[in-house]
This record gives sequence, C-alpha cells and structure tokens, in this order.
Amino acid sequence: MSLLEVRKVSKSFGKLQAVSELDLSIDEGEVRCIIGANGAGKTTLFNLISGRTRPDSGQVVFAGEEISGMRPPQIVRKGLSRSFQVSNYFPNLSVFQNVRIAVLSRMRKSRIFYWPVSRLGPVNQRVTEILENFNLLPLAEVIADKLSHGDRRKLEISLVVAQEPRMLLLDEPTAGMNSTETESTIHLIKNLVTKLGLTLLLTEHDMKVVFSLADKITFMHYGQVVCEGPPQEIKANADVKEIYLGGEVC
Amino acid sequence: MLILEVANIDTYYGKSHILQDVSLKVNQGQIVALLGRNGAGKTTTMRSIMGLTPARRGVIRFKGEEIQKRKPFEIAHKGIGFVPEDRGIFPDISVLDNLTIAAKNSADGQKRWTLEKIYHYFPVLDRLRDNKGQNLSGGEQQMLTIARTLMTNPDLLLLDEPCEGLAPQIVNQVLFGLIKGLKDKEGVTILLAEQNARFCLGLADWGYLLDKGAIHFNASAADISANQEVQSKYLSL
Amino acid sequence: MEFSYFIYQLIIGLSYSMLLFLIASGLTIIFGLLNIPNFAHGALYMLGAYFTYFFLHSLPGVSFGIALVLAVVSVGLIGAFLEYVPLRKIYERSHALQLLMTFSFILILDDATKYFAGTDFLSIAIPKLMDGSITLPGDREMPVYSIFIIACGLVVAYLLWLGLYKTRLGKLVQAGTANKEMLSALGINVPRLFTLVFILGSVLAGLGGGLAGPLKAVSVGMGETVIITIFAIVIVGGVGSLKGAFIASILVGELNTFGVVFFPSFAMAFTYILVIVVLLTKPEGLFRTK
Amino acid sequence: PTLLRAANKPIKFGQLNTTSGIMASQGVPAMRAAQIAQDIINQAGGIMGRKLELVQEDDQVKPSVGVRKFRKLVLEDKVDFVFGTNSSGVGLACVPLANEFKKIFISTSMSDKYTGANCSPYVFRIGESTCMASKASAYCMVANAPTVKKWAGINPDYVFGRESWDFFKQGMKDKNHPVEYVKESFSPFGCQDYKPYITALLESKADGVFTSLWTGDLINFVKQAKPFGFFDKVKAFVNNTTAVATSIGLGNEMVPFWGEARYYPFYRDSELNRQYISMYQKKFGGYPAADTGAECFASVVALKLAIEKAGTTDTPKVIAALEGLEFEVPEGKKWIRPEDHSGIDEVVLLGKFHHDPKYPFWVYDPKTYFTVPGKEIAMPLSQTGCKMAKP
Amino acid sequence: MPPKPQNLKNPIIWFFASLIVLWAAPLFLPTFYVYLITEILIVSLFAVSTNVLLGFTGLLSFGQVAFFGSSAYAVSLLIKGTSLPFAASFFISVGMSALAALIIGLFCMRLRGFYFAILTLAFSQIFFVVVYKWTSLTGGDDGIVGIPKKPFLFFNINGPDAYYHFVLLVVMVSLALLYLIIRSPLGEVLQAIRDNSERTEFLGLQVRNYRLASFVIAGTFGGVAGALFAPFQGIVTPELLHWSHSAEPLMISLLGGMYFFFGPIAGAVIFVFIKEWITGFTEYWMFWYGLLLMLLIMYLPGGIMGFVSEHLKRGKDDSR
Ligand SMILES: Nc1ncnc2c1ncn2[C@@H]1O[C@H](COP(=O)(O)OP(=O)(O)OP(=O)(O)O)[C@@H](O)[C@H]1O
Ligand SMILES: Nc1ncnc2c1ncn2[C@@H]1O[C@H](COP(=O)(O)OP(=O)(O)OP(=O)(O)O)[C@@H](O)[C@H]1O
Ligand SMILES: [Mg+2]
Ligand SMILES: [Mg+2]
Repeated sequence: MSLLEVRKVSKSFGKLQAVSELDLSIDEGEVRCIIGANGAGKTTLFNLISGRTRPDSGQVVFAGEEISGMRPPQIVRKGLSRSFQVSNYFPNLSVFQNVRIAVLSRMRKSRIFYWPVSRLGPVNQRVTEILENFNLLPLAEVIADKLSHGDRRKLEISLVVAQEPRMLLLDEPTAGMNSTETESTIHLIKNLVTKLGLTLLLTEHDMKVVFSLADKITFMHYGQVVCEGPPQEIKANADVKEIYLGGEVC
Repeated sequence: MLILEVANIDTYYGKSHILQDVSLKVNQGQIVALLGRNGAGKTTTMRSIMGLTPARRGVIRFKGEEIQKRKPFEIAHKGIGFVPEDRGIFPDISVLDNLTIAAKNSADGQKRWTLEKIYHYFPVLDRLRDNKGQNLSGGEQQMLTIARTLMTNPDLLLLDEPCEGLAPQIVNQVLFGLIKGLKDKEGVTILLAEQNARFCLGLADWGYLLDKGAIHFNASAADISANQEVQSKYLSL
Repeated sequence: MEFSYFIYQLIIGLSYSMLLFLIASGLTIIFGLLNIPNFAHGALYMLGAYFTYFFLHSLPGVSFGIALVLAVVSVGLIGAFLEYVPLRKIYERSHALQLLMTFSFILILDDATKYFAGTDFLSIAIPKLMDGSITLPGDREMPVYSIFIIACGLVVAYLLWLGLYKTRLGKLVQAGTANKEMLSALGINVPRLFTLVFILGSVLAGLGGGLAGPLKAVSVGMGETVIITIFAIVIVGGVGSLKGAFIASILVGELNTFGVVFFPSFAMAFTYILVIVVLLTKPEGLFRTK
Repeated sequence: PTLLRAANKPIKFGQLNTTSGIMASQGVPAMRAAQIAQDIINQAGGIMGRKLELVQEDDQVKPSVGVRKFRKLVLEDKVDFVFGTNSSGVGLACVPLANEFKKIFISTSMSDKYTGANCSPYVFRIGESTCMASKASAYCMVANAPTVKKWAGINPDYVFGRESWDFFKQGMKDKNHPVEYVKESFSPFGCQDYKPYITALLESKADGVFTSLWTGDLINFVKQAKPFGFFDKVKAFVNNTTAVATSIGLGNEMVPFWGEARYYPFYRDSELNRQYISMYQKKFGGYPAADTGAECFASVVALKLAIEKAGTTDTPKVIAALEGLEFEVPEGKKWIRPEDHSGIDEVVLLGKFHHDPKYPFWVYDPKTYFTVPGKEIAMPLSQTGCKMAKP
Repeated sequence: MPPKPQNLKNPIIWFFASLIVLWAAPLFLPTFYVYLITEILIVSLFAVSTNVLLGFTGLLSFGQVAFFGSSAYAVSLLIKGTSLPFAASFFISVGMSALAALIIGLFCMRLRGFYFAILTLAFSQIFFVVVYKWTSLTGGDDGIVGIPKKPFLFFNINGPDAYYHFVLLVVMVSLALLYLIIRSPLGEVLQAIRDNSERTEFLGLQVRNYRLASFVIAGTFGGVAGALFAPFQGIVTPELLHWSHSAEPLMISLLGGMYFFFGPIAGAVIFVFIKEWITGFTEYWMFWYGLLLMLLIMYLPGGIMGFVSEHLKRGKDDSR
C-alpha cells in the first residue's frame, strides 16, 4: 500500500511552473530518491508535501488522509518530517538543546511547565543516544551557531531523525559533509530504514548516496516526472545521462 | 611568481583559538586545494585572507603587499574574490541586481567577465534574472554566488565548496571547465576547498592539508592522490 | 455636511498628512533599509526646528529658506555622528537593543538642547511670502503655508522615489542589510553606505522639523509628541515602503481631521484604532517591500 | 549642645517640579523662582536666624516618580516641608503621603481637589484654582465683550480642561449673562494639529472662544489659527492660564487676546515684585515668566512667615500659623482661607495683549487691566465639600 | 559529554538564603531604602515577566503595561469600591489581567517582529485612553488616590516594613514559579521559538499556542506586579498604562541581560539606584543618564549578566 500519494499537484510562481501536475506514490518502507537538475522542482515538491507551501491544485495524501492544506505541525504530528536544504536549526541553543526540542516534541513532553527539563531522564537519555549516533556528542555543549558547515548539516539531519517519523523527507542530506561523514550518514539512514521500517524520500546530487540508498529513483525535470524506476534502469536512461549526469569527468 | 603568502597566522572566533600558525603559499596562476575534514579550518583560513575574520597574529601578503590589517572591501579591491560556502545571496533583490550590484573591473582595470559570458556558462541565471535571490533553488543560488564573484573580476579566487548543491552535470561539465578556463585562459589564481575530492584533486596543482586548525602536510595534488596514508588519515577517502 | 466643507477638510487634512510624511519618510528609510527602528527620529525632527530658529535669529539677513537648508545640513551632521560612533556597534543586535540605544540619544539630545537653548518656547514666524491665506468658496480660508507644506511633501516623495528606487543605492543598501559581510567581501564599503543612508533619513527628519517650526511651539521634547504617530505610519504603511508611508500619512492625517469633525471624543485613540484595524487585516502593513 | 546645634541647622524645604521633558518649560522656572525666594530670605538673615535650604527634585510629571521623590525628600533629605508640582496628577498623588508622614505639603498646581472633599490639614493650595481662573475669565468677558453672545470652547481633554469649561459657564451664569454655547471641543494633550478644531470653531460662527489650553498647546493653537484669520473673525478670545511665558514663546507671532495669569510681572509696583524680577534677571536672565514660579515663590514666603509666626518648625503649629495667614508676594496680597486651606488672592488680573516697544514681548495693555477680587470667585465654602480634620 | 542535569538544590538554597537576607533587611536599613527595595522588587517582577516575552520568546511587546496597569486599577477599584477582602481583590485582578492577556494575545499572535510590537502598543494605548477618559470610574488623569493597605488574609500589611515583607514573599514565590517555567520543557520550547520559529513548527510544535502561553504568563505576572504596586503607591494614575511606562521593564531587561533569567533583576537594582542617584545631583540628569545608557549598550551589549557570565567563563578557562 502506498504511504504517500501526491496527486496531480501543481505549484507555480508567477509564470514559472515549478511543479506541474505531478503524481508520485511511495510505498511504506520504500527508499525513494528524487533526482533532477538544479531548479527541477525537488525542493518545491518537498515544500508542498510538508506544508511549507500550499499547492495551487492537486492533493497530497499521507496514510490515507489528505494533508494538503494542513499546517506543518499537524503534518509532523501525523508522522511526516523533513529536513532542509539550507540548515535550519536553533542558532543560540546548544547542540544538545537543539536535539532536545525535537525529542520533547516527539515524546509529547513539550508542554510541561512545572518540572525542569534537565530532570527529564528519558528525554535527556534519548538526546544523548541520537547525538552519539551522529558523532555529535563531543559538540553537545557547543552553541549551534558556532558549528562548522559540515557539522551543521549533521545537526540538521539529527533533528529530523530525533522525531522518529513514519516517513522522512531529506533534502540533500549529505551536502557539505565530507566523505566519512557522508558514509556514516548513509549507514545511519539505512539502519533507520531497516530497524524502524521507515519510509524515505530524499533528493541528493551525490550519486554515491543515491545509488547506495535508493530502492527506486524518480527523475524530475521542469516540475514533472520524466521517468521512474530502479537505480540501474535510471542510470542507464539516456535522458538522465544527458540532462542530469553529464559526462563522467570526475 | 608568488601571489599570496599566508605566514604564521593565528585566528580566533571570540576566545576560541581556531587557526594555529597556519602558513601557505600560492603562486600566480595555480590552483591550490585546501583539504581537511569538517571543522578543520578551511573556511576560517579563507575568511582570514578575506579580512572577514582577521587573523590576530601573522602576516598575509597579496601581490607583495601586507593585507592582514585591511578591511574586506579594500581586500576585494586589491583583487581577491570570495565564494562562501553559505552562499550569502542577497535575498531581496533580483538575480540581475545580485550580479551587477558589486560588479567591477579587475584591479588592473580589465573586464574579463560580462553578463553575456556569465549567461553562457549559467543560462538559468539569464532565465531567472528578474527573480528575487531568495526564491532561487539551492543549486541556482550556488551558481549565482559563483557568478556574482566572477563579475568582480578577481585575480585570486577563494572558492569554498563550490560544488555543493550542484547537479552532477553542472559540476562536471560547467564548473570544472569554468575553473580550468579561469586558470588557463585568464591566469586567475584559485584557492579551493571542496569535499568532492575527485573534483578537487582533479583540478588542483598543489594541496594543503588542514587538521584542527593547523597545516599538517603539503604536496602536489598528484602526490596526495597517490598517497593512501595521507588520504585515510586526514581526508578519510 | 456640505460637499464643499468636506473638500475643504480634505485639503486641511492633507497639509497635516504631508507634514507627517516628511518626517515618516526618513524613518521608513532608516528602518527599512538599515533595519534600525530609530526612536530618536523625533529628536532629530526637534533639532531641525531648533536649528532653523537658531540660524534665522543669529545670522543677520538670513531668510527662512537659507536657515532651513543650514538646519538640515546640521541635522545631517548630527545624524552622521550618531551613526558613525554609537549605532555602528549594534547593527547586528536586536531591535529592542537598538530602540534602547536610540532612546538614549533622545535623552542626550533633549538635554543638550535644553542646555543650549533653554526651556522657553521659541517661535518661528511663517515666512513673509507665505503668510496669510487664500479664500476658498464658502468664505473659508486656506493658509498659504499649508499649501506650501503639501507641495513640499509631494516634491520630496517624488525625489525620494527617483533617488532611492531608481538608483543602485537602494539596492545596495538592501543587499547590505541582508548580508553585510558578503557585500563588503564583494568590495563595497558598507559602513560608509550605511552612514549615507542614516544621514539621508536624518536630513528628512530635520527638514520636517524646520518646516513644522512655523506651525509649532519649538520646545524640548517636541519630538516625543510625534514619534509614536510616525512609527505608526511607518508600520501601517509597511516598513521600508515609501509608498506605504505616503498612503499611511494620508490615512492618519485625514483620519485625525475627519475624526475630530465627526467623533471628537475619540481623538486620542484615532491613530491606535487605525493601527489595530490595519494590522489585524494586513499583518505586515499595507505595502511591505520585503 | 544638641539643642544649640539643632537651632543652627538649616531649615529644609523640599520642592517637586518637572525639569525634564516637555514640561521642563514649566518646572525649570519654578525651581529658579524658589531659588530667588531662598536668596532673598537668606540675605535677609534666614528664618529665625536659621538658613533656608531648598532640596529640589524632578518629578518628571509622573505621579509614581513624584511619590518616590516625596518619600526621598522626607525620609532621606529630612526636609521639614514640601511644596511644588506642575501637574495636579503628581500633586494629588502626594496628598496621601503628606498625611502619612504628617508633613505640610503646599501645592502649586491649580486643582480645586486639594481643598475639596479630600482636603487635609497638611495640604494647602496656595495659588489660584481652576475655579477662580475660569470664573474671572467669564466675568471679564461679561464686562469687556458684552455683545458677544455666541460662545464656544476649546479645552484640553482632561480633568483640568473640562473643569475650566464648566467653571467658565458657571461664571457666565453667576453674572446672569445670557449666552449661547455653539460649540464645545476638547483636544488631546500634546495635540499636534489643531487645524480641524480651528475650522470647526470657525464653522460654528462663534463670536467668542474660551480656552484653557496652556503651554505648548496654546502656542500651537495660536500659531495654527492665525493664518486662518481666526483672531479677526472671533471677536473675543480668552484664556485662563496665559502666563507671560506664552507671549514670550510666541514672540512676534502673538495676537491680541485676553489672558488671565496667576502671575503677571508688570502689574503690581511693589518692592518685593521689583526685587523678584531684578534678582531673577540677574541670576538667570529673562523674566520670571512662568506662573508656577510665582506660586513656588509664594509657597516659600508663606512657609517662612508661618514658621516665624509659630516660632517653630513644628508641623501642627505651622499649620495653625498658615491658616488665615495674610501675606505679600510679588503678584499681590494673598490670604489663606483657614477652613479649606485655599489660597485666595486679593485680586485676580486679566488683560488684553498688545505690542509695546518697551518690552521684548507682548504684554497686557494697561488700559485693559481688569481685576476681580479673589473672594468673589473662589469656590464658596459651602460648595467645597471640605471637612477639615485636626492635624 | 551531555550537559549534566542541573543541580536543583542550588537554586533552592539560593532562594531561601536570599529570602532570609532580604527578610531581615529592614532591621538594618533606613525606611527610605525599605521603600526603594520594595519598589525594586515589584519592578523586578514586572521586568522578569516582560523578559519571558522579550528574552525567552523573542517577542518585543509594549503591551505589558496594559496588564500591569489594568490590574493596578482593578485592585484599587475593588479595594476602594467593595468590601471584598484584599486577597480576593488581589486574585481577581490578577485573573483579569491574565484574561486580558489571553484576549489581546489571540489578536496579536499572527504578527511578527516590530509589527507585533506596534500592535501591542496600540492595544495598550487603547487601555490607556479608556482609563484616561472614563473619569467617572477611574478619576481620569487625576487617578484614584488613597488606596489603603488592607490586611491580606490574616496578615496586617500596613506600614512600610509589613508591606515590604508581603511584597517580598509574593515576588519571591512568583520569581520561583517563573524560574521553573523557564527551566521547564515549555521554557526551552519558547527559546527555540525565539531562535527559529519555522523550524519549531517543523518539529511538530504549534508555535502560536506557545507564544500565546508565553504572552499569558507574562501578562499574569505583570498583573501580579501591578496588583502589588497600587497599594504600595497608594495611588494609581493613567501614567501606569502609558506606553512609555512599558519601556521601563524592557530597558531593565536589556541592561541586565535579556538572555538571563536573573538579568532583569540585576537590571532593576542598578536601574533604580542609578536613576535615583543621577536625578538627585543635576538638573541635566537625562543627559548623563542617556550617555551612561549609550555607553553601556556600546560596551556591554549583552547586559550586565552577559558581561559577568563572560568573565566568569574566562576565569574558568584560565584556571583550566
Ligand atoms: N518562492 C519562489 N518564487 C519564485 N520562484 C521560485 C520560488 N521557489 C522556487 N522557485 C523556482 O522554482 C524552481 C524550482 O525550485 P526548487 O527549489 O524546487 O528546485 P530544486 O529542484 O530543489 O533545485 P536544487 O537542486 O537546485 O535545489 C526554480 O527555478 C526556482 O527558481
Ligand atoms: N562563529 C564561530 N564561532 C566559534 N567557532 C566557530 C565559528 N565558526 C566556526 N567555528 C569553529 O571553527 C572551526 C573551524 O571551522 P571552519 O568553518 O573553518 O571549518 P571547515 O574546515 O570549513 O569545515 P566544513 O568542511 O565543515 O565547512 C570549527 O571547529 C568550528 O566549530
Ligand atoms: Mg532544492
Ligand atoms: Mg567550511
């Protein structure tokens, strides 16, 4: 059964049709990767799904329920979380606190006003675990604003993972990470998928990541799906080669 | 000929001591790579050269002139251009304005880059010329950042992670050629930090290895590519 | 109400509106471009009036026009100093802190004025050329000076529109406000740019003060009596929008005029009611630029 | 020995007035006037051989600050008496403190409330009240502009303005002068644009206009009304709080209208008045123009005389001495009505401004001097509602 | 290492230690200083409550004064006009300001940044105008004079020392509650909203509700401060509701350090003393005060606590 279904969704900005009549269907437990040239409409699609922008027309259905038109917090509560292409975190809070916000939300502890947050054992426990997974523990007390670019990217991903969603949207998760970090992130994501049965939708320009993660790839161009299929098939596709991959110089 | 010389600089963010006694040399017309893990200090080195996070100690010479005490805009006028990793697009003005707002001739009065030439490499920017900066996609912004700096006709270009967010086709067919062309045809010197090691080492003549804010190693790009030990120790390739 | 009386009030209201616009335009520029909510804008307005008085009475044979120009230049210099020394330190800080700093300017400028000019009220005469009034149908008088103010408002609006939105300057400042570091790395002397803009805003405040002089008791603290109205105009119009400030000035001016005619007992609340109504329907003002 | 030292200690008067912000134009001259009184008294040997020392504080026209400063004066500075305030808001806020600390407080603002239902043995209002000023204005108009029958009012939109307007109408009634009120308008404090009020007044075709606008508000009004030919179209324009400060402020922009001032420098030709003016000019330059200044001067003088009469600074005795005290101040003779502690001038003066080359600003035309005996226009005891307690 | 769970004992010890010291203060201090400290306590509470919005939620509000002032008026009217015991009047007034905060908050929550600030200012000015003009109820600009200090429950709070002790207790308890709120998950979420409200939404939290909660918390405790202030002064005047009065707690928070819970308290102590001192010695106090403010902002932009904490940190670093 498909968990997420995007039906004939369109969004235009002025004259520019960023996403047009796009259909997409993602099964529970699947890892789907969307690739496409810069400006193809990938981030816009993510915005439409996650409630950041409203579609001009069409529907987004998640777990059998229409979510287009809902506000982001509601969508997140339904189990659909996203990361951002440009790191989007809490600059004046420590790395630990950053992740703790996500965990508080996840554990429904965010409304407690009568008990110190530092005394919520399970919450802090969980935060430590997540930071450990992302190799961020040594930076736990660093104010997020002072992180290097790559570390910010890691924090970005850990914020989404901390929400333990049913489905995860990752917008270029490994951009800016060095190759070790990229590898360990891939590893981590794989683990999440297998362990929790998570469904994953991601975009990436790093083909290594794409091919080592994706069950299925969707190739987008000018706001539309051009082709869709298993990695090998897409890799071989002439359009993809021509428009997207270019010659293999590097 | 030596165009940039960084001699024993120490740089701090507030009280944290980031760069420790960093020295490097770049010859005219060379591409020099700064290599290192996340948080190694690559960006900080570039910011120090640009005067954005001035070094507290040490000397930076550009074309033989000390610039470590200069303001960023003065340094820019001397001929250094900076493409930052976080793009720094001006969000409220159009793409065209982003490109032209600070456009200037090179320090010796040459005008190597025009809008036409930019649009030749990045046709998207032409198409989007009236869009506001903040409305571009990630990759489009990256292109704009590179293009915007080129419009200032720098003699030395500091490129911080230029490939991030760009589709492979752009990286391989446009950016690679562009940088090569800058070096070969225009004699522009380039200091490059890039996680995409293949791209980086494919272009560079020389490489410096940074770790924890200090230079640990420097060698020709070919040597580094060949040196497995260095790669696994500092770059984890 | 007679139709002619209605038109008459409309014009009367417009003269107040344009005076407000002269002051508000400077604030919307400083606030919109530099992102500094300059609470001391009213104090600069006051200085405009004081300087005009000073030049008019201390230099022999100086006409109102020349005194006004000298005053505007002086206020511009003071603005330059304020920007150059203290304000420059807090561009990256919160609005609240910037408000507090510009509040401290008020205290300093007010007391300095009190020290140099005393606490007595001062009075600037309406320039000879513009004294008196023309008679409109229905035996109603329209003061020439009020018409002059309307003309000044329109001219300033036009010049600003030309100078700010048709030139590179406006865009440069917008870029600099969003990312100062990047703009300077591209070779622009951002601090100097910001000083220029602040001077421009101050000059407009000074001009407003000088022009208001003949209509007001020139006194210490006269800035505080207008500053909230001016902020309300800037916010209602949309921060940074010249068009917004223009329209909002007209709204506030006319509302006060007609409000006094129809609902005099709510006079104190007109501006605030307008703010509430506009912001509840348009949370970012009428014409937000960003 | 302690007694001796106490005897040589200065007597301290605390003063509260506004010296910052927009009301500084009122408060600064008030502080200065009191300093002149201090100088005159100390030069003449002080009070019973003891020096008079003023402790002056800025109340910032804020009642909460006034209260804090009152406490400071009494508890920290240990003053023996307190006087002052420019606004009745601050002054009335000090009344409970005067009672609490059992200290005499002489108010220099105009409200009739100090001497009304909440009157207190410790509290005095020494100068003219709103009632006196407004009624005097009405009487003057009845006498000088009897043909003006269509009256209108423009008054500040707060307690003082509303009371002024009511007392003005009351004054007209007292004189059985039949008039019609064609327009009453109230403008907010600090109003910047009077043009709509001005055009509405003109539109009402009123012949006479009464106003209790004051300080900057009055100047703004006059400056904005003048180009409309307002003062030609309106036959009588009278104001109940026109200190000379207004005509100084307006300079050559002044227009001929009727004013009533609590203190007018050029009417009374007394030794004290001459001394006051010349010392003020020598020390500060300019004329002692603000009327609160004269009230502050009067407060100091009254306290001095009362202390000497009582022979002590002991509060209840000084209160007793103040009650019924008759004394001379620059503006003339005053008497303190014992029953409600209201100061009552021998005469209240009005006049019509004109240009006189002898003075650098417009002054009353001596031909138009109009006086009303204070007792005639003071609020009758039966109406004050004051039941004075024992200290 | 993750931050160690903060030791809760410390704040509790601090709480009781300062309570005891302050309780005993009137034994050593002249009455005027008892008054001054009473005022500092009330102002501190007002500033701390305002800072819940400013420093911890990132909302610049000029509306606090409406809740402070309306509570002060309500308590005065109830004390003077009814026979209700003071405790009842007190809680009714506080409840009313909480309700007012809820209603105004609902309107204002859509707005951001300076637009929010000006809207709250407009609302509070409407309160001001109502109080100023409703002379029959509020006495207009003359205000309500002579508000007695009726007993609170069984405690006589008349007299400077007794009222001081009453204020001390109420303020300390309120501050403790506010401290707990700031340190609680709710407080942390508020700080997250201050930093990045969009991201907070994408973590599944309804930013608007939390902002509203913060607005109501601030309004309620602002109301407590107002209800303490009225009997303390013995009068209430419209000045308490004027927007310029709302600048005071903001200023105090900024001076003290708005990112610190104790910032506004430090600010209040220094603000009240400095102002008292400067206004005493010159007619041109505004000039010196303004200059001091300007220099403080130029050189201590993080406020007093920001400065202190930086120095403490440096000390620690050196000792390592
Ligand atoms: N708010 C907006 N207003 C106008 N145009 C927009 C807006 N947002 C996006 N666009 C345009 O829509 C197109 C799609 O943008 P989108 O961000 O979805 O691309 P993308 O596929 O994510 O690209 P990238 O790989 O570079 O991140 C781009 O051409 C972009 O310029
Ligand atoms: N504003 C700041 N304040 C304090 N520390 C900072 C700040 N910015 C960066 N740092 C620290 O400086 C160190 C070097 O950072 P830098 O950004 O130079 O690394 P980098 O080599 O560019 O890494 P990346 O590949 O992730 O971009 C890091 O440890 C980082 O945490
Ligand atoms: Mg994208
Ligand atoms: Mg970097």
